[in-house]
Amino acid sequence: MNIDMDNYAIHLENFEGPLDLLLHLIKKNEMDIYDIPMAAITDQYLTILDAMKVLNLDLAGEFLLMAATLLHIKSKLLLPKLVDEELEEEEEDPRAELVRRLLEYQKYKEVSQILDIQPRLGRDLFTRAAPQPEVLEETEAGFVAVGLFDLLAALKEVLKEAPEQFVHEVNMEQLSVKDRINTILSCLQGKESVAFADLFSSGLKRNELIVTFLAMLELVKLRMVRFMQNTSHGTIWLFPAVVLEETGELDVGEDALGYT
Amino acid sequence: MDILELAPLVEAMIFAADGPLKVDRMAEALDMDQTEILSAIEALEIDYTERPRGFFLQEVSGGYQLRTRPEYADFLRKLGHSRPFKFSRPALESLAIIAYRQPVTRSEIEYLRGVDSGSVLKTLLEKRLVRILGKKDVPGKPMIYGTTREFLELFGLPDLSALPTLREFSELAPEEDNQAFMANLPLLVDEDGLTEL
Amino acid sequence: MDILELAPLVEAMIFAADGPLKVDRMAEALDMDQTEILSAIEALEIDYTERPRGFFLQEVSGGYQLRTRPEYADFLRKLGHSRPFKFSRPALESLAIIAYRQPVTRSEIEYLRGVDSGSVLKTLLEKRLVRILGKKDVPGKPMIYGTTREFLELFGLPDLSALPTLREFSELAPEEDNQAFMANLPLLVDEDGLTEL
Repeated sequence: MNIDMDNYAIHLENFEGPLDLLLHLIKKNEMDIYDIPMAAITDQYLTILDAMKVLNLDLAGEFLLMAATLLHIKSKLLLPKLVDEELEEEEEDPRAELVRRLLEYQKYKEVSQILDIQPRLGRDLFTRAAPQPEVLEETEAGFVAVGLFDLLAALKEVLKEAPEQFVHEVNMEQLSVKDRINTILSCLQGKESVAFADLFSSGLKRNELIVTFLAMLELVKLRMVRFMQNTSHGTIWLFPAVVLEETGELDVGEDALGYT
Repeated sequence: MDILELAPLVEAMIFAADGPLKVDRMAEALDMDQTEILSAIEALEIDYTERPRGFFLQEVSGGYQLRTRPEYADFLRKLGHSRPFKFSRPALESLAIIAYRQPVTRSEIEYLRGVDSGSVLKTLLEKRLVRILGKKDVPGKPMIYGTTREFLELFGLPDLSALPTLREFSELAPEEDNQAFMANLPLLVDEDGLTEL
Repeated sequence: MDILELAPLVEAMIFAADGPLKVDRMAEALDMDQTEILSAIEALEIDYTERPRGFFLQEVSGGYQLRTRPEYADFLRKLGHSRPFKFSRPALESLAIIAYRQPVTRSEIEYLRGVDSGSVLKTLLEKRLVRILGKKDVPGKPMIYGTTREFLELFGLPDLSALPTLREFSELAPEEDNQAFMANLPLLVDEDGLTEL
C-alpha cells in the first residue's frame, strides 16, 4: 500500500495518542479492525512518525512505544505458526490485545463526542444566577461537598507557608499509625485500663502489628497513655494518662479549645 | 393544599434553591408526602409545555432544577454573565472514561487512552468534576477516581445510569464522515465557548 | 419575533441574569426596540396573574428581577435551613492539618498556620468533623484533636490510611507542567466555578 503524505496532512497534535492515530489509519484505509493488516499499518504508522519534524517530547514517547508494539506484533505474525497437535487450542492472535484496546478506546472516544454535544449547564442551559438573600437564610447545616482534592490542596498550601521542619511527606504508614491511635483511644474511652495484648487481636497482619505498636509508643510519647505492669512478665496494661473525653457529649465551649 | 396551590409553591422552592432540589427535602419542608410533591412537579411540567416558559424543569443529580431552554442559549450568552466550561478532547475523553468505569485508577485511564493523563486528571479534580474515592486495595494502593455531583449537574444528568449508552463497536464510519466529524470537533473551542455543532 | 415568542425569551433572560436586568441591555442583546421588550414584560406580568406562579416580576433599581412570592417566605426559610455549610479556607486548612497530623494540639495547628485558629477549631468541633481525643499529660494539659467518623464519611474514606499522600497528589502533574498548565488555564474562577477546562 502506497501512502502519499500530502494527502494525509496529518499532525500528531490532532491525535489524542497512538490509539487515536491507529484508529484513523484503520478507518482511512477501510481496514478490518478484527483482521488488521499489520505490515501495512506498521509501515504507515512509521512513515507518519518519521515525517513528523517537530514532536512534542512527551507525546513522542507514547507514539514510539506503540511503534515498538506494532513491530513486535508484526514480527510475531511472520513467525511460522506453532501447531501443537496435542493441544487443540490455538495460540492467541498476537494482535488480540491491540484490537481490544482499539475497540475500547473507540467506545470512549465516541461517547466523549456525544457528551460534548449534550446540552451543558453554562453553555446551553442556564440556571437562576441571582441570589435571593431576603428569603434564604444561611444557617449552615449540612456540608457542601468537598473532595479530598480540596483537603490536599489546603494542606499543600499550609505546608508551603509553614516552618521548614514541619514540611515532610505524609506517608501511608504515618496515616495508618494515626488511624490506630484513634482506635486505641476509642478503646480506652470510659475504661480504666486495657490489656496490652487485647489491642493486638489475633488475625492482625505483621504490618498491622507494627502500626499498632508504633501507635502505642506515640501515645506514650504524647503522654496520653501509660504502660503499667503488676508483676514482671505479667500482663501489661494501658492506662489513659488523663481523662479521655466522651465524644458523644462534646463540650464545645472555650475550654474545649485547648488554652485553658 | 390542593394541587393548584401546591404547584406554584413547589415552583417557588425549586426556583429559590441554589442547586437541584430533592423531592424529600421539599416534602420535609412542607410536611407532606413525597407523592404529593411529585404530582405538583408533574402539574408544573404540563403547565410548562402548555404555555411556553423561558425555562423548563430538569431532573438533575437526584433533584429538580429550573434551567433555561437550550434554544435561548445564543441570546443568553450575549448577556455574558456566564463563563462556560471548555473541554479539551483529552479532558473530555478522560472524563468519559472516569464516568463510565468508576472507580478507576489513573493507570487504567492511561492504558485505555494510551497517553499520560496526570495533568488532565488534576484539572478535572480542580474543576470538581472528578473526585478521589479512596485507594484501591492492590499493591501500591493507587488512588481511585469517580465523578462528582457537579459532573451530573454540568451535563444535566439525574444520575450515572442516565449517561448515554456506550455503543459497542459495530462498523467504523467511512473516512469522509470521520473527517467531517473531526472538523466539527476542534481541539479547543473558540472564545465564547461555542462549539459548532 | 411576535410577543408569544418574545415573552418566554425575555423571561429566560431575566431568570438567568445575575441581578436586576435593565430593559436596554435586553434590547441590545436581542437587537430590538426597548418598546418591544417592555410589551413582552407586560405580557409576562399578565401571564403571571392569570395563572399563578411561584414568583413574580419585580422592578428593582432600574431593572427587572424574578422573586418568589412573599407568602411563601416561611416555607422557603425552612428549606434554607438545610443550606449546606461551605468550608472557608481557614476551616479547610485546619481540617487538613488535623487529618494529616493527628493527634495534634491547637498550638501545633496555629504554629503551622501562623494564625489563631480557635474559632475555626470550634466550628470543626461543632460540625463534628473533629473531636477531642484527650488531654496531653504535660503542663497546661493541652487538648489533643483528631478527626471523626463523620469526617471519614464526608470524604468517603474507609479509614485514615486511605487519605492520599502529598506525594501522590504532586505525581498527578509535575510542578513544571503544572506551571505551564496554569499559564494556559485560569485556575481560579468565580463562585459558580464555570471556567474553561
